[in-house]
Formats: sequence, C-alpha cells, structure tokens
Amino acid sequence: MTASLAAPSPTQGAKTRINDFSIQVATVNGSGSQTANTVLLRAIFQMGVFVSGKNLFPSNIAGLPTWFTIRASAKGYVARKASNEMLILMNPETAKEDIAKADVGALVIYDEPLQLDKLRSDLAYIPVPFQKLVTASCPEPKLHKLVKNMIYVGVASRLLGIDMEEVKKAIAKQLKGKTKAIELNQNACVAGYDWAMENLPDQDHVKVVRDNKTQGLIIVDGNEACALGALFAGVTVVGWYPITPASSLVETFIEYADEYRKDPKTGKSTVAIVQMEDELASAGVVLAAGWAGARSMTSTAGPGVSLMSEFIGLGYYVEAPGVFFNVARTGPSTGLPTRTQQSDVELCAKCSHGDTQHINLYPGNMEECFQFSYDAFDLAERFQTPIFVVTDLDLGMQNWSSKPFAYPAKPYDRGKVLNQQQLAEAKDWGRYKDVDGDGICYRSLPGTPGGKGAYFTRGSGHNEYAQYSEKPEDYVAIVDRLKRKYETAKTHVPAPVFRNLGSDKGILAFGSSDPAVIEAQDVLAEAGLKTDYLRLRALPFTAEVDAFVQEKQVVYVVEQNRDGQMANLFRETYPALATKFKSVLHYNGYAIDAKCIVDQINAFEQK
Amino acid sequence: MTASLAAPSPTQGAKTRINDFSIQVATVNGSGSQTANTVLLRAIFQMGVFVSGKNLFPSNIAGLPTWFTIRASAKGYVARKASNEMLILMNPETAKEDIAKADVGALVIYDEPLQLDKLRSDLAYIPVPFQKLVTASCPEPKLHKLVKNMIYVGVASRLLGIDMEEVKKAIAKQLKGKTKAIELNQNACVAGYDWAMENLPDQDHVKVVRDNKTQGLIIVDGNEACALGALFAGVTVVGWYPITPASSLVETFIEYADEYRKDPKTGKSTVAIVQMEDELASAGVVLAAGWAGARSMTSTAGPGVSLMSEFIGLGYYVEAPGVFFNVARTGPSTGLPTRTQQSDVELCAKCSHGDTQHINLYPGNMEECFQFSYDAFDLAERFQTPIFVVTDLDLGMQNWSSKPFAYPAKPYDRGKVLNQQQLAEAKDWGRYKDVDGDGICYRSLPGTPGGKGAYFTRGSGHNEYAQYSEKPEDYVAIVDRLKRKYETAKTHVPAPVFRNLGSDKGILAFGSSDPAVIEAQDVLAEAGLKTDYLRLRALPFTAEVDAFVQEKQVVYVVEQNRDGQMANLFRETYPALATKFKSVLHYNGYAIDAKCIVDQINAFEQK
Amino acid sequence: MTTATPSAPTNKLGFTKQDYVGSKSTLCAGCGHDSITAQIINAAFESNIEGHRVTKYSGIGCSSKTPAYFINQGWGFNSVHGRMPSIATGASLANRQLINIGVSGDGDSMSIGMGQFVHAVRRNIPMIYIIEDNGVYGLTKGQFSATADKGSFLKTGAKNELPPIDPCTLAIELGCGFVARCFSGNPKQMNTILKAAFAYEGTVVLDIISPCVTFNNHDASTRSYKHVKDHDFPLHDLGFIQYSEVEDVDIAAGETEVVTFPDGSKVAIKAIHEHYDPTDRFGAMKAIHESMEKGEFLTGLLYINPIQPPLPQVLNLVDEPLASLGEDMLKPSAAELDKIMQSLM
Amino acid sequence: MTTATPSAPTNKLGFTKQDYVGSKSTLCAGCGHDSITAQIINAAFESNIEGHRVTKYSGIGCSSKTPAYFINQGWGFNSVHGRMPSIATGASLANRQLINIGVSGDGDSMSIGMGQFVHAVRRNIPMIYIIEDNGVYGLTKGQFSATADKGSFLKTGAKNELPPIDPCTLAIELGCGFVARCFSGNPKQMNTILKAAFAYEGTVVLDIISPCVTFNNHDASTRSYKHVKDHDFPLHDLGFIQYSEVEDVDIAAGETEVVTFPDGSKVAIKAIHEHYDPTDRFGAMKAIHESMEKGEFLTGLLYINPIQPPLPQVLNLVDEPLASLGEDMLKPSAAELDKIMQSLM
Ligand SMILES: Cc1ncc(C[n+]2csc(CCOP(=O)(O)OP(=O)(O)O)c2C)c(N)n1
Ligand SMILES: Cc1ncc(C[n+]2csc(CCOP(=O)(O)OP(=O)(O)O)c2C)c(N)n1
Ligand code: SF4
Ligand code: SF4
Ligand SMILES: [Mg+2]
Ligand SMILES: [Mg+2]
Repeated sequence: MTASLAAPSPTQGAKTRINDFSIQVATVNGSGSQTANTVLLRAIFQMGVFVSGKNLFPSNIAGLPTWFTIRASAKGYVARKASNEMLILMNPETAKEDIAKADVGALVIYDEPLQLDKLRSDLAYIPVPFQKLVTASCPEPKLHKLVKNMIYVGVASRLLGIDMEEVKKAIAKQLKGKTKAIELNQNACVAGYDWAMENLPDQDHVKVVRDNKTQGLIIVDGNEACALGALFAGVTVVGWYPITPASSLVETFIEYADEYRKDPKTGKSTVAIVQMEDELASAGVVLAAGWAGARSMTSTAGPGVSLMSEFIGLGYYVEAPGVFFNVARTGPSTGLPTRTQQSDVELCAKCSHGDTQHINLYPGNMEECFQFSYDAFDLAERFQTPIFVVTDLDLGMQNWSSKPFAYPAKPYDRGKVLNQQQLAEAKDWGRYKDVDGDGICYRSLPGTPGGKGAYFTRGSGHNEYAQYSEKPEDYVAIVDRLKRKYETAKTHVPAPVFRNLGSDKGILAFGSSDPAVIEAQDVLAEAGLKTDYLRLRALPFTAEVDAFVQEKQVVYVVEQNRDGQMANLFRETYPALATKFKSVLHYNGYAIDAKCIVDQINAFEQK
Repeated sequence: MTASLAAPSPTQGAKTRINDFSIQVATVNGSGSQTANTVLLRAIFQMGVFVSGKNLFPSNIAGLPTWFTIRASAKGYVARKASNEMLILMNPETAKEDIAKADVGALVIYDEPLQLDKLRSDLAYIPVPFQKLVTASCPEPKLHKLVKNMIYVGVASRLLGIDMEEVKKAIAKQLKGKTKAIELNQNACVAGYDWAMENLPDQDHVKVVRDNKTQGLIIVDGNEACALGALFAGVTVVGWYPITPASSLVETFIEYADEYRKDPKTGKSTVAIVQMEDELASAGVVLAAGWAGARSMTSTAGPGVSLMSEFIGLGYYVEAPGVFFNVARTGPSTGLPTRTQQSDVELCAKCSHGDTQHINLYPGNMEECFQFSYDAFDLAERFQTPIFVVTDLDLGMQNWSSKPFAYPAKPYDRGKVLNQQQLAEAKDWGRYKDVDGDGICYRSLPGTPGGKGAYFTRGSGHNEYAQYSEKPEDYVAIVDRLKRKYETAKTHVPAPVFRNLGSDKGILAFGSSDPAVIEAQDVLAEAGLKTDYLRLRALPFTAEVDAFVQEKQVVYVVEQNRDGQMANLFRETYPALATKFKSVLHYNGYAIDAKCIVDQINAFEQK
Repeated sequence: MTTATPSAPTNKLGFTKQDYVGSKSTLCAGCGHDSITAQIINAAFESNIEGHRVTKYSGIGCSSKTPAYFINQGWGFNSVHGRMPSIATGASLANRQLINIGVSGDGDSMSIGMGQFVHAVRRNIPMIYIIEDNGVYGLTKGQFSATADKGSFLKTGAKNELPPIDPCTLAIELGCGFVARCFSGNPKQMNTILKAAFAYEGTVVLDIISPCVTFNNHDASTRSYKHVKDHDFPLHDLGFIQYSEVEDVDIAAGETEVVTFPDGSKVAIKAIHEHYDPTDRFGAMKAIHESMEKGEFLTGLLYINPIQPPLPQVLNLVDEPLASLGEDMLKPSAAELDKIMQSLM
Repeated sequence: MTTATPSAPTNKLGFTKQDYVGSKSTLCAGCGHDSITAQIINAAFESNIEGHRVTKYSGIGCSSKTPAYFINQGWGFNSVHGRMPSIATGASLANRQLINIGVSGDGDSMSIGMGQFVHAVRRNIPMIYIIEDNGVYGLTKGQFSATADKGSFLKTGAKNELPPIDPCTLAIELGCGFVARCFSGNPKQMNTILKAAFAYEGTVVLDIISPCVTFNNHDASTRSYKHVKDHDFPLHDLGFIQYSEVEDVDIAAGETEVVTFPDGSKVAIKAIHEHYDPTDRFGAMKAIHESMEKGEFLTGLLYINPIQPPLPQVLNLVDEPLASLGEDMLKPSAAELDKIMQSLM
C-alpha cells in the first residue's frame, strides 16, 4: 500500500499546495455521499480556509454517477477550477474515465478492489480497503453503504492534515441532533483516519494549514438565502410547483415559515403556501394575491417560466405585483435539469407576447440573494409589476461561504396604495392615471370599505379609469406610460458593482459568474492585462452601466449561455456602442471557471 | 335634403377625386353591415378599380361600434389611409365623435333622425330616411335591420357613379346561391339607389370611373390564402384552438378539406383536424404528428404562442417538424384582440427558455401567404424544427385583391427521412449525427419495419445516438450543431424583395407594412427623398439582407410594435452597423398608413 | 351610499338594488348570460352582501365579460383564458374576508381551464364558481365546447361527435360539497340557489345552462333543428336576428319543460324531484347521468355535503387578511436573523 | 431477428422476451416502476406485439423515464411534463397503425397534466394510458401529488390535508371504456390486464399503485408510520437504504392483502370480487369510492364498456397512415386550384 505513494510521481519535489487545491469525489447518487462531502468541506472551512463546493449530480434519484468538487483557496477564489489535485473514486462505473481525465500528479484515493493503479503511471495512488474498514467500524450492515463514505473523509483528512476534532464538529453540525447518526459517522471517520495514519506515509502535494479566513462566516446556498430574504420581506402568499433546481427555495422557506411565521397569540399562520397543480396556476396565484394586496412569490426554472409566459404578460399589462424566482438550469427544453446555465436572460427580460419589459434582479452572491429577494418585494409593490429574481443552479444549490446577512432594517415599501380615507379624499381617481409623472399609478385593494376605489382589472384594452377601451389613443397612452415606468425603474434597481484595476478594457458579467471573473481578472493582470469589471445586478440598465459602457474601449460580456443573450440586450440598448461588446461564453452545464474566461479574452486580445 | 349638398363646402371647386378616395362606414357589429360593406367594396372592384377594405371591429359579438374603411386607389395603394372623403354613419352611439373626427369637406351619409348636420358646417351632409326606405322595400319586419345596410350601398353607389348591375352581381357573389337573400338585398340596394337618384343632386367630390385594373384578380384574405397553402402542401394533421384573429385560418381550411381532402375511393379523410382543449395540447399534437411523419400545423395568436413556449423549445431541441401560424394581434396580454400589430417578432424568433432560434416566415401579401404556407411544410421537414409563419390580423382577416395563386408545382421536400431499406443499409446511423455537415441529421419514422431505426426522443440531454447524456461535450456538440443548422437555413428561406429607387437610404419592413411602405416611398420620392426598400421575408437573415444593410447609409426599420423588435434583432445580428437602424413605429392597433412612415422618416432626416 | 331614487326599496344594509348593478352589458340581446347577471344582482341585494367585499374573477369569453356587469362596488379581475380559478385562489388567500364570485364559460372551464377547475374544487377555494354553459365558444364565434351534446350541430352544419363533459357530475366526483345546475331562463330557481351559494363556505359549482342565441341552436331533437334550417331565412355572414329575451319559466319540482328559443331550438329542462336526495353522492351522479342520457338537464341543488373545510382554514391562516398584516407581524427581528445566521456558521 | 441465445423461447412472431426489453433502468433499486416495466415486457412478448409498431410516450418524472426501459424496437417520445396525452394524440393520428403506450406519473397526469388526461379520455385516443401511481413526485424528491391520501405524511413530516383524486373513478366519470387498477407488487394481475389492454381499441386507463421506496411511506395506518420513525435510524440528507424489491403477491378475487414495504409502510390491496360487475358504471364508481374510504385500493378490471369509437375512427380517417400518404393523395390538381381561384374572382 505504501508502495503506491512511493511510486514515481511527476509532482515529487514540486511545491506543496497549501490551502490551494481542488478535490473531486466521484460517487453514486443516493448513497449519502452528499453528507460526507459536506462534512469534508465544512471541516476545511472550520480550519479557517476559504472553501467552496460544487455538486455535479445527475437528474435521477439514486444509482447514477455524481461528482463533488471541493476547492480550497487561500486567496478566496471560489469558482470551479477545471483541474483537481486530489481524486476520491468510489464509483466503479466511472473510475476508469475519471482516471483518464485526471490531472498529472493527482493523488487518487480509491476503493482497493477497483485496482486502478495500473491505468496510468503519472498519478499517486492510494487504495483503501473500504469494505474491511466499514465492517470493522459499523455494527449495522444495512448502514454500511452510507457509512462507507465517511471513511474517505477520515482518510482524506489525515492526508490533508485536517484536525480530526474539526471533522467531528462538522459531522455534529451536519446531522444536527441525531445522536446515533453522529456517533456512527464519527466512528467511521475516525476508522479511516486511523487506518491512514497507520498505513500511509505522509504526502506533501496538497495540505490544509489552519488559517483565520472564515471566522464568523456562514455556509449557505442561494436558495436558502433567497428564502430568508423572502421571509424577512414578509411574503404572505406563495404559490409554487416543484422543479429542479428551484424546489428547495420554497421548501427551505416552508421550514423557516414553520418557525417564524406563526402568530404567537393564536399559532395560526401568517403566510399561505400552496403547492399548485402547475406553473400556470402558480403564476395566477402570485399575481392575484399581489393584486389583492399580499406580498406574493413563486419559484421556478426555465420550463416554468415558459409556461408562465402568458400570465407574466397579464401581470405586466394589468400592473399586478409579484416576485418570480427563476433558478436557472441548462436549457433548452428539459435540457440538463441538474446543470447550471444563464440562458433565460432574454426570456426573463421580455417574457410574453406583445411589447413587454420586465425588471430583473441578478444577485451575484449569498448576501445579494438575501438582500435582492428582500428588495424584490418592495420593487414589485412600488412598480406594480412582476419582478424576476434570476439566479441559477450554481448559486441556488451549491454551498457558498458568506458574511452573515445584515438585518434589512429598511421598512417595507408597500408602494402607491390608497386606503379608505385617501380614496374618499381623492379627486377623480383613476387606476391607471399617471399622477406623479413617473409612470406609476395609484391602486386600491379589494375589500377596502367606503364604497370608493373599486375598479375592474382586465388584460384587454383599458383607459386610465380602467374602463374597457379599444381606442387607439387610450391604448397608446397606457403602453407608452408602461415604458415610462420602466424608465423610472432605472433609478430604483440595484446599481452595478465594480472591481476596477484601472483599464479601458471592461469585463461585464452577472450572477454566478462573479468568482470566476474575479479570478480571471487577477490571472490576466498578472500576465499584464488589466481590466475593469462591472457586475451587472439588474435590468433595466442604470446610469452607472451607461457610463461604464460609454467609457470603455471594449466590453467583454461574460455569460453562461450559447447565444450571448445579455450581450444582445446591450447591443440593442446601446446601438452606438454595439461593436464594443464581445461575448465570452461558457455553456456546457458546468459552473464557469476562470480559465475559460482568460482564454477567450486572450484570444480576442490577440486578434 | 338637397339643401345639405348645396351647403357651403370647402371642397367645392376642388378637383374631383376619381378612383382615389376612402369611405368609412360606421355601424354596429352583428348588424350584417359586414356583408353590405363587402358588396360595396366588391362593386368598386368589379368596376376595375383597385380597392382595399379594412374592418375595424370590436372584441365582442354584437351591438358595439364597428368601422369599415374602403379605399379606392387608381395607383394601387392599398394601405389604410388616415383621411376619408366619404362617411356613412349608421351608428347613433358614435355619430357625434365620427363627425368630430371627419376630414374637412367629407360627404356624410347618415340616418336622417340623427340630425348630424348641425354639428359642423364644413362637411357636406346627406341625410337618408332609412326607416322609410326599408319599410317600403322589405316585407319581413324581422329582416329590416339587416336590409337597412344594403340601402346605404345603393345610395353610395349612386353618388359614386357605380353601375347598379355590378352591385347586383356583387350581392349574388357574396350570398352565393341563397336566392331569397339575394333578391331581398338587391331590392333594398335598388331602393337606396333610386331614392338617391330622385332626391339627391349629383356631386363631384369623389367618383368611381370604370377602369381595367382588377381584371383577373381575386379577392381573398390572408387566412384563406394560408389555408390554401396548407391544403396544397398536403397537411395531414391539424391540432388547433380557436382564437381571434387566427380561427378562420383553420376554419377555412376545414371547408376546403371537406371538398379536396377526401379519398375519392372511400370517401375517407386524408387529414385529421382536431380542435384541442388548448394551445399547449395543439402544440403537442403538431410536434408529435410531425415526429411521426405527418405534415402538421396549428394556427394561433400571441397568447397561444406564449402558452406553446415550452413545447416550442422541445420541438427545437428534439428536432420535430411542425408549422405554427401566428396571426398576430395587439398585445400585450389579451390586449386588443381584434386589432393588428407586429409585436411577437422577438417571441417567435427565440420562443422558449434556454438558447433557441427559430425559422420565421413573414409573408407580405396574399400570394406569399399562399406560397410561404406551402413552403413552410417543406422547411419544417427539411430542418426538422418548428417553423413560424407570422402574419397578422391585417393580412389575415382583411380583404385583399391579388393575382390568382400560381400552382405550386415543386414537389414536396420531405427532408432527410430514412426508409426501411436505407436504415438496413445505413452504417452506424445516429439520429443526431451531422453526416452532411449542414447541421441536419437523418431521422426515421415510428412504425418503420425491419427492426432498425427505432430511437428514443427526449427533451433532456442526449448524444448523437439519441441516448441519454449529461456529458458536457455531448451537450455542447448538439447545441452547436443546432446553431449550424440555423446557419444552413439562411440559404433555404425566402430571400427579401426589393423596391429600389436608387438611394443609399434604406427602408426595411416586413409583412403587412408593405403597401404603406410602397406608398410612403412614392410620397417621399415626390418630395425629393429617394429610398431603397427591402422587404424582409424570413428569419434568419439571408445574404441579400446582409448586403443591403452593409451598403446603406441608414436603414429605417418600419414595424408595427412599440419596442422596435425587429430593429433589435438587426442590432444584435449586425453590431458593427447597429447605429444605422432607425425605428419607424406604428402600434395603435390600426393598420399602418403611409403618412406615419413619411412623417417619421422626415423627422429623422431633418435631424 | 345609494345613488338611486330615495324611494327605491333597500336591503338590511341600506342598499338599493341599483347599488348592485354594474356597467352596461355588451352581450348580444337575448344572451342567457345577461339573465344570470340579473339574478346575481338580485341575489346579492337580497342576501345583503357588502359590495366592497365582493371580488369577481373571470377568464376569457362572453361569459367572462359579465363580472363587469354586476356589483360595481366590488373589485373585478378579468384574467386570461381558463385561469380564473388560480386568480380566485390567490386573491382569496390574500384576503380571506373577500366574497369570491368566479364566472367562467364552458369553454373557459371545461377545455383550457380543466386543470384549474379540478384543482380549485379539490382545494375547496371559498368561491361561487359559475359556469355559464352554452355548449359553444361564443366569443370566438361558435365552435363546439367540451359540454356540447354529442350529435349536436353548429350553424355551419358541423356535427359534434364527442361525448360532453358534465361539470356537475365531475364536481361531485371530485368531492365538491355544493353542486347545482340552473337554467338561465328559470330566474326563480337561480335566485334561490344563488342565495344558498352566498351562504356556503367552500367551493360552490354552479352550472347554468345559458343559451347562446347567436351561435348555438343546441337542439335536443334533430327534427327541430332541421325545422329551423329548412324554414328560416339564411342569414348574412355574421348577421343574426336580435332575439328578444327568452321568456322566463318556473318549473315545478319533478317536472320537465321543453323550452323553445326564438330560433326554434329546444332544450329540455327538468327540475329535480322533491324526493331527490341531494346528500346521496352516487345516487345523484346516477340520476344526473341518466337524465342527461334522456336529453334532459336536471336542474336544482344536485348535491350538498360540506365535509371539507375551505382552503384558508386548511392552511390555518390568521383571521385578518394576509394583505393587511403589518411589518411587525411579518418581519422577524434582528435577533432572530442572528439566530439563523449562527445556525449556518 | 433475435439477439438472445437460440434456445430462448420465442413467441408467435419468433421474438424472444429479450427482444422486448429496453435500456438499463436508472431508477432506485426496488422502485415499483421497474416491476411495471417488467410486466409490460412480458405482456408484449406474450401478446405477440410487433415491436416496430410500438410507440411509447411519456411526460416527465421517474415513471416517465421508464419507456426507455422496455421495447427498444419501438420509438419513444419522452416529452414535457404533463403533456404526454397530446403527444400520443398527434402521433396516433399521424399513423393509425401504431400501438400506443403512454406512461405517466400521478404528478404528471393528475396535477399539471389533468387537462390533457381528461381530454384524451374524452377523445378516446387509441392508447394504453398507464399511470405509475406512487402518491408523490419522485423525481423532484418527494412532494405530495394529487393522488396522495388525505392524512398521509411526507418524510419531512408534512401532512397532506387535501383529498386525493382517483384516476379510475375520474376516468369512469369521463366515459372511459376500459378502466383498471393494478398493484406493481401483483405481477400476475398486471400481466392479465396488460394483455387485455393490448387487445382493446380505445383509451385504456390503467392506474398502477407503484410505491416509491425512496420518498413515500404511504401509510394506511399512522401507527405503522410512527413505528418506522421511532425505530429507524435517521437517514442522511439524501441518503436512503436500498430496498430489495417488494415481494410479489397474488391476491385472490375478493380478498384484501396488506402489503408491507421494507420501510415499514403498508398498503391495503383488494382484488375485485368475482361477482363484481365491471359493466355497471355507477356500481363501479360506488364500490371504488367506498373501498377507498376504507383505505383500500380495489384492483382489477374496474370498468369496461367500449361504446365510443377511438378518435381516428371518429374522424373517419383513411386506413393508411396519414404519414405515408404521397403527394398524389395530398396535393389537389392545378385545375382544382384554378377552380378555387375562379370562385374568388
Ligand atoms: C389563450 C387563449 N386562447 C384562446 C383564446 C380565444 N378565446 C376567447 S374566448 C374563447 C372561448 C370562450 O368560450 P366560453 O368560455 O364557453 O365562453 P362564451 O363566450 O361561450 O360565454 C376563446 C377560445 C384566448 N382568449 N386566449
Ligand atoms: C414544467 C415542469 N415543471 C416541473 C418540472 C419538475 N418535475 C419533474 S418530474 C415532476 C413530478 C413527477 O411526479 P410523477 O409524475 O408522479 O412521477 P414520479 O417521479 O413520481 O414517478 C416534476 C414536478 C418539470 N420537469 N417541468
Ligand atoms: S355570442 Fe352567444 S354567448 Fe356571446 S354574447 Fe352573443 S349570445 Fe351571448
Ligand atoms: S425516487 Fe421513488 S419513484 Fe423515483 S425511482 Fe426512486 S423509488 Fe422510484
Ligand atoms: Mg360557452
Ligand atoms: Mg409519482
């Protein structure tokens, strides 16, 4: 066994990568490996090291190959990294292919009977007798399969130099309160650790060394962050339909609502959550609840947005508020439902037939997932329109470390709603009258007593008084005002953020591409190419975006789709600058990595 | 009575408008006025004069105001004209407003008791005692309401100088074979004519003079033309759902199919037409039938396209053929269902979530409605993808004169389908293998015997052999090929047509804008501004389009929507030329007229 | 409060009937839907309904336009085709104090809207769900709907070869606790049932046979259809004769009346017998189906059994409308956020 | 023709059972859906089905994946969620010689797909419509579906408060001519019914209770659920125990068997009595509903009455597949176009 580590390895003598490496774990889904991987990730995190995890899981429930990548980075790079320094191969079905794709010099931990060490000579092999170890450490045979994964956590921890106490704490954290499970898993982990201690020599390829980078940080996924944003935003009606990768947003919300949204006096619920029969019905619930004065939301993915298209147009035209989360996945059609992409950009920008324009929010990290979800409800009520909060599988379902979320102290903006008294005092009120010149009108809520304010909402032509009209001038007045309203939104949506290294070359990206862009910026700068980076956070484009694209000589638009959809929006919004926008694309379903950005920008620069 | 015509009219002495005027008839819908108006239009047509009609009808069944405009034009201009030389006011509800909007000097025929002649002094009034005339001419009181309208046809014919024999022929044509109805209507018409003869002086404001421009032409609407195209294209499965203005496309098809699509031997039907429960189901039927080898289609409007979005993406990704007619109307949402617009441009170009691109055909006249509908089935099978044929209410439901349709002699192109023998001989066939390098693969049809060629179609990730795959390289290979396929389409879709007056200023338009653009071109040229006009007929843009936009200094993109949707597609396709595209827009629900184009282009030119 | 003449009779709330009307109808003269509108107005007036608490939902169709024609004091939401139930669901959850009236057509509910109909019934949304049932798509000019009788004809001569879906037996099958059928030409029965409906807590499914005078001849007997066809003057393309309203009927329990429309079409309406047991689920289904096979429409309160609580109760919502809850009730405290953040560390 | 060993038994067409299999299943070990797949293979083999004529349609879900696992010689179309019926409609019209098998889930058919289910039944599309019914959304990790029993629990502890929709009584209400229920653990009964289904001309609605071993405990008795919860090892986040297949049962007519799954959940399966009359529509509905109220699933051929012809017949289509008609049959002549043009002049 020791033999394998002693085998000639091209990395021997190379510098040890301290707190700067990736581990890829290949397992079968449904085997509980997600827990083991999260424990390993969490243990590194507890060692004070920046760490991120990407779960590459199949679109089925159990029995298919799954890969989990853990990246530790002293510099805080949390994007996917294409190369891995350590592999843990538990899945016989993919082991050969995994070996074939391995980076030269990688440490390969694998299940001994797989006999992988003959396949390539430029890897460092570590066969582990999992079956033997599992039998010894766990009394209940039916649990062997689950516990087996904990053993590799022990082995890896020993090799990486992770403190066993941190691993044990991570297990306890992960399995909150389930005493028996905690004990069993900790035992398995220790068994792996001890076995490695006794049987494996030390290695100096990759190491974890205690640091203090993660003090006070949380680990969370974007769906949970969004759910929390909605919780604090006081959402009161949720109509939803399950779909990967959006389901856990509402499911997490349900858990929090159970605790935080019960009237303490009566124990009754202050939020209605209904799993609808489909996305069309969910959209109807959201818009009608918003119309009736509730803060309402749903959560879906591409196919759901397509199905909601007709309703979204209704919401736009009748001006009903509602928050629509789109946790995007790889399209078109069913596509790759468990893979990530940013390919609903144009759809969400202009969803529905006819002339329509929607406010879109693009959070780029966990704090923004929380804050923008909170803000979305304000925007929905202020602008009386459907708001899309667009994230993706990478943000939504992967583990991210983050600063704890700041308390959203800003009081709710419930928008222009007239109450009974205001209605009584209002002179010649019209539901669709632009009194303030900002394109936003005053509405009334169903049920308001006093005999004033009732109006008739319709998706067909109407005038300022919400009366039926087919008159061309009435029609034009309404749709022109809607356009004005969209203009007004420019000063209300989140402005972009910048990471400027001082350059006239711009990079423009949004959402989950952020970490890869930051890393790419550094790589490019090291090689002598400085860039300024604007991270777009919303549609419509704000004045800051205008200024950036005006002043840059070139703008590399980084996005995760095939057709350069965001670049399209830029080209049509800024025709005079259209040639500036160069598309940097990544769309194979994996999270974007820095290398692909660097390579494409270099290629453009060399032209 | 003679008094009114003798009243001071500012047009007195002005040149008589011979075969060059518009008549607007204001009635109530459901009163049979559509028949009367069509008879008047047809009579002018039979006088050999170019004529077009626009029915401005409400979105209800009976009892609301309707306007019908008839334009006669010696020059052959058939676009809507904003000004009218003659008004026929039958609707008490709108009469005052109609008078207020009337153009100075207009002849106003109206129902005597309305007493409109006090309202303005700059119009020439012709009060008609309709009730008296109707009672005298029609024995059945319950038919008076219908017959009343025929009386104004008689009065107008006399004033315009239309031959009564032509009117009688037109009535017979319109009411084919219904002897009693023909007789009653002809009587009423004659009663009006005779009364006018006896009681009204002649007028020299507007006149119809016999000409020979319409010899051999037909009168047809676009929905009928499309239905005929589909009939000759051999459509075999139709799944549809009624929606204005698309219903009559399939309904007309049903009538023709009754006659022309029965197996002469058995009397059985060679086409399956099913009114489905909604548009989603219609789309499913179309795609599945196309997949199984039928030529399939549906017909819908904006709300239907929105609802079909998910399915359209499936069709794109699994590569199933099908023809989708979108007879567009005024959006967003229900909008103005009986008004026209071109506001589904971007929707049809990129319908569905994820990266999707669709072939769109934009017929611009009746012959093209016929021919492109025919071609669409070839394109669908050749490219194995959903094809949108996009018309609008103006093309689809209004009366247009046209040359008779040329017989589509070109044999059907059934595309790359392997039969039993070809499958037996094929080596290593894969459903999604790009054998020819054009992005189009070979397919097999369900039911093909021989034990070869069966494959599994799925909207989820697949490889060249149609096997399930989540591999990034498989995914990218497929979607990149789809993009290649779309490139191939550039050489297969209809090229644009030109009307070049010799200029570096371009006008670009499509669909129903054609007549207004032609007229605008002439008006501009007369005023000294020559333009070259490209009429776009399809997406993707062909080489001819490339060349045009390259060579022009400015390109006025004329379209009937608020957001300049086609211009957006141009800006993103030709970023280097993006500033050239100037939007000329018309979107109030009425058909576009030349004046609005002229005015907007002049405004740009004066900048 | 009331804009009518001071002498007009008022209800317990002090409103006159005029306070329950809406805008002027734009439907065809004689359309059955207008008679339903009239009875909704009457029943709301007589039931002392607070107008401002009324919300009116609809999809798309001639029928779906009617919420604009009654109770102007209430809010209306004319949404998209077939999706009225989800609109009602959202609004009724946002504010459980609303009195929800949904109006739909047979096309709107039994074709494109079937899924939402079924699930609204299953969830027992607190609403009166009225289907103004004419067997055709009125607004798109007369295509068959899914409730068209097998063997019935369109004006164009097309024959319906598919069996009808019956909203009533379907609702009973789905566990609806209040199912009734009325006929727009029998205002007395409609009035009684509407008043009962206002008093009911969950979903009321109310299928109202409402002839489309313009597009549906809706004949029970082919003979009578032929009669019309042979003897009538062929109409213009879109023209039709403005029928006067169908004469009102009052059908005694257990009796069948064949009602003739001005265009000659006939519908057999049968009022349920006094001994009919509207709490016997399978008995009701059987009786309705058998009646339908005889070409009759059984009318009256067909089934009642309020076992299932309405959705807001199932969800155990607070009594106040969710829409009016303040930030104090909705936003957890800073300490609570802190606690959550701790748990994620 | 056959790729299996020459000694394997063949059917009348000369195919071995191996010729009816598909790709390897990717479902959880022990999933009820795999047992259904096995019986489809058996029944197709035994019914001498020509593989190349088989088309397999599905929506989205674990169940909807299964058409990839049987009859590789046939074409498959795994479409979008809830829309399988329209896919089956389109393809079966394009080629009336196809043998159409639709596989769907309870989520796919009774939630998002309800409208299409109802209308496919109404139109009597020639197909075997199989609902692999587990009361949950398997593929999206175990949310309740519309067939979940009222009062049943999710793994997370959530309770279903809504009444279930029964695909069988619903299909009978809609006039379906062949309605059956099976249990994935009773292969013998399933086999018999599938063979009958292959011989039937119109829509066969086949609701097959098919436990989701991963997400649905589906308890008839709360006690047993509690038992599991209290005594079982709490599982990891996504982890679960690979159950071996449920042991097959063979339930005699009229008998009830309580089947226990490895996770301790129990389902009562009752085979219909020999004296049960499957041609009595309302009797059937009553018996099924009553049985369900007792917490039992009545299985067997529940209703048969093939009155309505299947859609291609209703549409009076030519006998040849529409898909293979040539241009000569489809394109009218130049003279005919001329005639049409004349009529428009
Ligand atoms: C998505 C969509 N599809 C189609 C239509 C066209 N449409 C308008 S009303 C209607 C049918 C209405 O029939 P029904 O509900 O029976 O109402 P009725 O007019 O008979 O009262 C249809 C198909 C639409 N508005 N929206
Ligand atoms: C439009 C759309 N919405 C949601 C989903 C997500 N989704 C996939 S499968 C499924 C439910 C499947 O449940 P069921 O039909 O019962 O199948 P099972 O997995 O239980 O066999 C859902 C909601 C989807 N694929 N498409
Ligand atoms: S078309 Fe029929 S349903 Fe519509 S308003 Fe007229 S009579 Fe009523
Ligand atoms: S999750 Fe349930 S339904 Fe899906 S494969 Fe596993 S056991 Fe079967
Ligand atoms: Mg109707
Ligand atoms: Mg299921």
